[in-house]
Amino acid sequence: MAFVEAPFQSKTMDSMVPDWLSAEHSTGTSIMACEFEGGVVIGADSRTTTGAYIANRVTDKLTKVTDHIYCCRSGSAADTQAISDIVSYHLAFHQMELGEPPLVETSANVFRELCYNYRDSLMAGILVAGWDRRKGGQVYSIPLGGMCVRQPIAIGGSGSSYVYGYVDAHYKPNMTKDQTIELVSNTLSLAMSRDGSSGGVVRLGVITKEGVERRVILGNKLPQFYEG
Amino acid sequence: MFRNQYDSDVTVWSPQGRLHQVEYAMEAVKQGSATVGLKNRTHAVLIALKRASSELSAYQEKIIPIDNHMGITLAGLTADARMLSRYMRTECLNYKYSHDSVLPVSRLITTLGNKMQTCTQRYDRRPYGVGLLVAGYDDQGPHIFQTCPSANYFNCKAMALGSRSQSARTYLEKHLNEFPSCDLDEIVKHGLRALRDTLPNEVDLTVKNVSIGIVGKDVPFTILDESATAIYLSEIEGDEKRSRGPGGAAEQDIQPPQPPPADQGPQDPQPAVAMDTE
Amino acid sequence: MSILAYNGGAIIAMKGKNCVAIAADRRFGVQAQTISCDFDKIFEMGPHLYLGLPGLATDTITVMERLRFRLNLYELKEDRKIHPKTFSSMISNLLYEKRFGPYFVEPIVAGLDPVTFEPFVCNMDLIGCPNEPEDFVVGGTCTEQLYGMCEVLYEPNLEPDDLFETVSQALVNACDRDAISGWGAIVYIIEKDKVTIRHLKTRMD
Amino acid sequence: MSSIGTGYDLSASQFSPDGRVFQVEYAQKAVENSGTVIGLRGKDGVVFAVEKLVTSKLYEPGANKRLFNIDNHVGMAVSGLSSDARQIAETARTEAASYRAQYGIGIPLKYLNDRVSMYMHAYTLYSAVRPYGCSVIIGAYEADGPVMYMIDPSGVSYGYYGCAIGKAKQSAKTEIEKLKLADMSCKDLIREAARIIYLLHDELKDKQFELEMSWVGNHTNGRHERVPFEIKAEAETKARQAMDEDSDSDTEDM
Amino acid sequence: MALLGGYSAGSFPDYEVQGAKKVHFSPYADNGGSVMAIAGEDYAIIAADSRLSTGFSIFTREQQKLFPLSNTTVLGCSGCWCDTLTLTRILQARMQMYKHEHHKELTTPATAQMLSTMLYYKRFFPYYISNILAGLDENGKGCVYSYDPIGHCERSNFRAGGSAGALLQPLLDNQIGYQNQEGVDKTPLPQDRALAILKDVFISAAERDIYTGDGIFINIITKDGIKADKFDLRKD
Amino acid sequence: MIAQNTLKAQVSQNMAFLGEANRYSPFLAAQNDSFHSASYDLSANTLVPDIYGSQRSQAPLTTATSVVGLQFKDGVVIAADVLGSYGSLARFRNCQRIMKVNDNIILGAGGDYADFQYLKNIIEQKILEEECLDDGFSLKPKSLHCWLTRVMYNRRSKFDPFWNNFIIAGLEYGQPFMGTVDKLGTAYIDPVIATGYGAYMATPLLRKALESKPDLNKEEAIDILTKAMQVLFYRDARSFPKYQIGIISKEGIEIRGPLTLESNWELAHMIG
Repeated sequence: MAFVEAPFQSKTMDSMVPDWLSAEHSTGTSIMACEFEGGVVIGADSRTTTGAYIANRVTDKLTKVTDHIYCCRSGSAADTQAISDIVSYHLAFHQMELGEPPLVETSANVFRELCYNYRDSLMAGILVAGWDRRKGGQVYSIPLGGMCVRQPIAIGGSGSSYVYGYVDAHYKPNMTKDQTIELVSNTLSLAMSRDGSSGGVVRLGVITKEGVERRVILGNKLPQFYEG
Repeated sequence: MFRNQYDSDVTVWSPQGRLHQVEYAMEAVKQGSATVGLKNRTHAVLIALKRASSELSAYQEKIIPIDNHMGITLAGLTADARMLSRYMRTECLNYKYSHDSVLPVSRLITTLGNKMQTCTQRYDRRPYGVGLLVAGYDDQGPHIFQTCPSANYFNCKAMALGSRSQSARTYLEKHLNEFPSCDLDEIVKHGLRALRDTLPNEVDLTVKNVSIGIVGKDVPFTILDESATAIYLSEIEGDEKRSRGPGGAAEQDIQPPQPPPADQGPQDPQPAVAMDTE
Repeated sequence: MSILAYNGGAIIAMKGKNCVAIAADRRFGVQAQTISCDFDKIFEMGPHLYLGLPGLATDTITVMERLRFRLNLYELKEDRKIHPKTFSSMISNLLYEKRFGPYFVEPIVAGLDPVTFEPFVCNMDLIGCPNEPEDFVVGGTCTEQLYGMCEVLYEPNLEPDDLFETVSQALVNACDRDAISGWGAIVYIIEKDKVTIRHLKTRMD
Repeated sequence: MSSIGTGYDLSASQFSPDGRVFQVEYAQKAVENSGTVIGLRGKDGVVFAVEKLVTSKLYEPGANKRLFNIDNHVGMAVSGLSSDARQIAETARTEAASYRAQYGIGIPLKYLNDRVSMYMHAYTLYSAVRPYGCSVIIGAYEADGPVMYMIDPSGVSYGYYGCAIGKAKQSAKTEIEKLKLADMSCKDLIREAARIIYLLHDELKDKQFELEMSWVGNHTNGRHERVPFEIKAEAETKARQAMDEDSDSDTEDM
Repeated sequence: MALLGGYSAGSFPDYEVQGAKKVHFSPYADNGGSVMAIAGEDYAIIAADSRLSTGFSIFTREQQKLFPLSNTTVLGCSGCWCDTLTLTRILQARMQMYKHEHHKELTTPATAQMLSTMLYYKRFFPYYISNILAGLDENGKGCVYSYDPIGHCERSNFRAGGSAGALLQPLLDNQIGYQNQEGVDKTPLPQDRALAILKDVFISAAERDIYTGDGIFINIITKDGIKADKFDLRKD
Repeated sequence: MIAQNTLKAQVSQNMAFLGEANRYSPFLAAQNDSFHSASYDLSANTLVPDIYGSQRSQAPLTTATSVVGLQFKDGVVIAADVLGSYGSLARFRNCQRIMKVNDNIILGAGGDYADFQYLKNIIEQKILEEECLDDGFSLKPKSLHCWLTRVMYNRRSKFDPFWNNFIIAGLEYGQPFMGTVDKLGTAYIDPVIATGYGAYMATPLLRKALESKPDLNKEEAIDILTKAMQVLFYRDARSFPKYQIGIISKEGIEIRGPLTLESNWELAHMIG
């Protein structure tokens, strides 16, 4: 394919061309979703990079799929955007046919279907999270290859590899909503401080029976940890 | 020309909820030479009466092997039966290719039924004008299935099709309870006697006009050769032929279907279910 | 294609009762093209010591010359005949010196001990890993065929005549299933008091 | 049916002057010639019962079922031409399978009903095909409780608490209307269903019949299953007893 | 496929497995095995070893590699096992189709020709199999057909193929074809001698070829049908 | 032609041979003569040119490691851990990959987990269809083994393999059955099977156990298999101490787990 090489490589090959002209917009990312009693909390950083250039520092990577289902996107910005557009169209239509909101499980399956069938051409790691009246808050992780598993807590994106240990250490079953929000914002802050391609603000979403409640923790208001 | 105005196409319902074209196709089965199928606990047997269309022609092939575990006989349009047999063979091969085991008889019959059904619902098709008796053996033991042009099929203990087959059915019904415990030879002889009952007085069974197909446990479907057939024929030779009354049952089903009453106003529903066989 | 199979050729050596045989085909070719039918691949290195060098023809000659040089030095220095086993070590050393730019030959040594007249056969790979089995060794472009033949035909303690027959059959039939070996064969039967050299006619296609 | 025979009743794609599509009505007639089928929806499940007429002694018992599994959780009972009905069942299965493949969960009955109705309806639109000669009842036990729909050869469908198709549908309906379906459990429904089928069976016209029964409900974990032999046998015995007790009271006819 | 950002690929899970990275995929595997067949005046013998392996691991020691196609025809296969499985399934189906269409069994020479066609049909994505077909011809004489993977077919009286083919073939030339032997009486090979040679050479092959071993399955085809036999080889 | 209408999506190549018989290729006739030489270098991949379109053999992504299986006297037991590795990251730690297919088959899978999920859905649908038919027949392990082999082979023939190894275990007419298929469609049956790393480390162990006692009972088989899992945990860097065991015998199917492996590290004191 046309632009296979990583920007660093392209720089060495043709240093005259800045990488943001040749590289694809992508959400080098930290994303996260966590179930709690009665709903889910989702979160993401806000950085979009083109090569090493920050194309957007306040991106919203939490994308609405239906009223009660959101997805957190990582991977190619174009691919994930296209996928979530297709899925939300599909589910909106399905909602009309069905006469009731689609289940989170259903929507995760539609995502999975797309990601799996086009796994060779897509670059998308997606967390699908939401609430439905059958199973309450749910999180489904659909990583690169197009598999799909439900997890009580899931992280994704390039920043996630720095915080697996943190999540393992701090996740407890049956957390309250506030505890969950705190865990998500801490985890994301840690990921953002270690991962160069994640950063900016932490965007959060709390999805419950009532719908979604969005929050933003600004870049200068993030929880602070050891930075030596 | 037409018996009534509702029998021109397979897509036309009569006011009584009948499909005359399908019923006419059922008649084609009754024109074919008779054939009998029956089974005991371990084997299923097909016995067919072959016709020669003229003095100079060979006897028609009445029994068609489908796979090692299955064979069919037909009554009605032979060419239609060939198409169906080809389909059945392909299905069996397909299944064997992808599953390394024999296609259960009932499954094949189900898919065959669905295939035949499409021909009873479309303007550009006609129903298959053939009735089949399918003998097969699978994990559930021996089976005899009957299929009809109406795309209906029946899992039978024993069955006879074709011209004057009513007498054979009468015979079969009479001896129905003996069949399961018969041995293979007995069951073949029962079949031959049943088939013989369909014959007019002046004709008798010979090695030329009878063909016998057997399938069973550890017995792949085989059509007996003339010498084996001859042995069976000689064994039933002494048996008494059924008495054939003048207005015998055999004549009954040769009659064409009841002409539907001319279309004058509403009719009471007919008692019989339109497309289920006689 | 391996450079070892550039010129083609097959060699076999086999132990018998108080005797040892070594045999080779006669072909010299360049890939599929045959150039001559009188190419020597077996060289006399002493009264009871023979060396077969299957592989790249130019290296066959070079290695043979260099070995002869070293052998002569050895015998001058020691003033005695070399033991076949010692000779094998010498070859092994020579080859390993070129570990990273090897000669493309896989030598075969056959001979009798100058003192005890024990039969000895040995072969090695192109960088000099020696192998001294109790029965036979093979080399060249049709080793598989030769192994197949030898495994079946070999018997221990064959008399010289029987050894000749066995070795010839093994070599010739193996060469018949190899496109770049054959075109005549030569068999050496080495005994205590004589060495018999026989030329075999084989099919020439 | 005064327009019968006027030539406006030969094609499904033709209206009669008084605005009817006779071919569809005739197809419905075919259903009325077939054995009675009833579906009952209680508080904790759906029960199907079928009067399957047996036309020959030579047939194996239990063959030619009129109750189908469509998916794990969906059952279908049919009346009318069984070959047509099998095609409908096949279509419904395909729909259910494709829904499952796409959405990863079992098909909601409402959705299945829409799809199958649309399919059957499509066969009432063209002269090149004929309407299906069968009616089907589909039922399932879903998260919100039991659901049941009946689809007619015209492609029209409604949800029901209790419905009947086939020969004796009128009298079956009368019987069903006597029941308080919404309060009844599957165990009770089985008995009632068996009783109704036995009651309506016309021994004079159709000699032999087999009773087929299946259910889907809470007790089957939402799976559509045939009613276990013992339970069915018990229901049948009860039904026969009821018949005997009732023998002098005349069962009403159509 | 586009990469995400300027990150030294490899250390982060989301990036180390990125898009364009291709893993080498070969549709073929070499599963070893040897087959040998000998034709006599009124019989044919075919044998194959029973080891199924890849590289240094042995899948199973009891793999039947002989496929009876009719009462007079047996096919032996070695090479890529997945191709073998497919080819033989198709062949068996084709045999049955022929039987149904022509009301008789396909003869061995006709089967041989059909196999050749089927192999050549896949000329540009071949079945990577060394096939040897043994049976009786129309006159009841034994026959052996050998193939290359893309359908070249040759009739002979004896043939060895597979991983130890090169080891075995010159031996057969010599022992059965009497090649390079003078003054021998070229009488037809009796069946017991053929069987003895066959066992001998397989034992030898197992000595030198790691892909051949564990045991051999033998089919002896005569006008009375196919007789199956088994014989142990070394199991290391 | 009737045959053409009967193609089933998954095994769609299966009737290719029907077409083959009739297919006449002019190219074939023209070129035939030049192919008489019997030597071809078939090992080169160049033989398979671009006619198959783009080569799509993607790499496996989330992967699961070995599956091991052992037959015993009247059943089969198979085991696999529950880890989905993402490269070297132990990312998904509850990826169960031993599934009950129907009342007489269990299946264990290794390799790409997304491919497994996809095939699992197809197999489940296949079983569901069969249950719908309600005709008293249920798929037998040999049939599933064969079918999976066809599916895997067809995909490898499209250069788009399912990146999996499967073990199919069950009862075939009451007898234990165990077979395996890999991504090429290489399939065989054996009383001892281990895929992936297990082929090197578990097979010798299992074979030895079976040779020394050919008629193992269920408990013995489970013990041996647990030992094998332990060895794999010690020596396979992509393994995980939580695992499942699937047992099929006349008593039915039991899938245990996720269980936790015990491990012994006392050895460490002896070093240094």
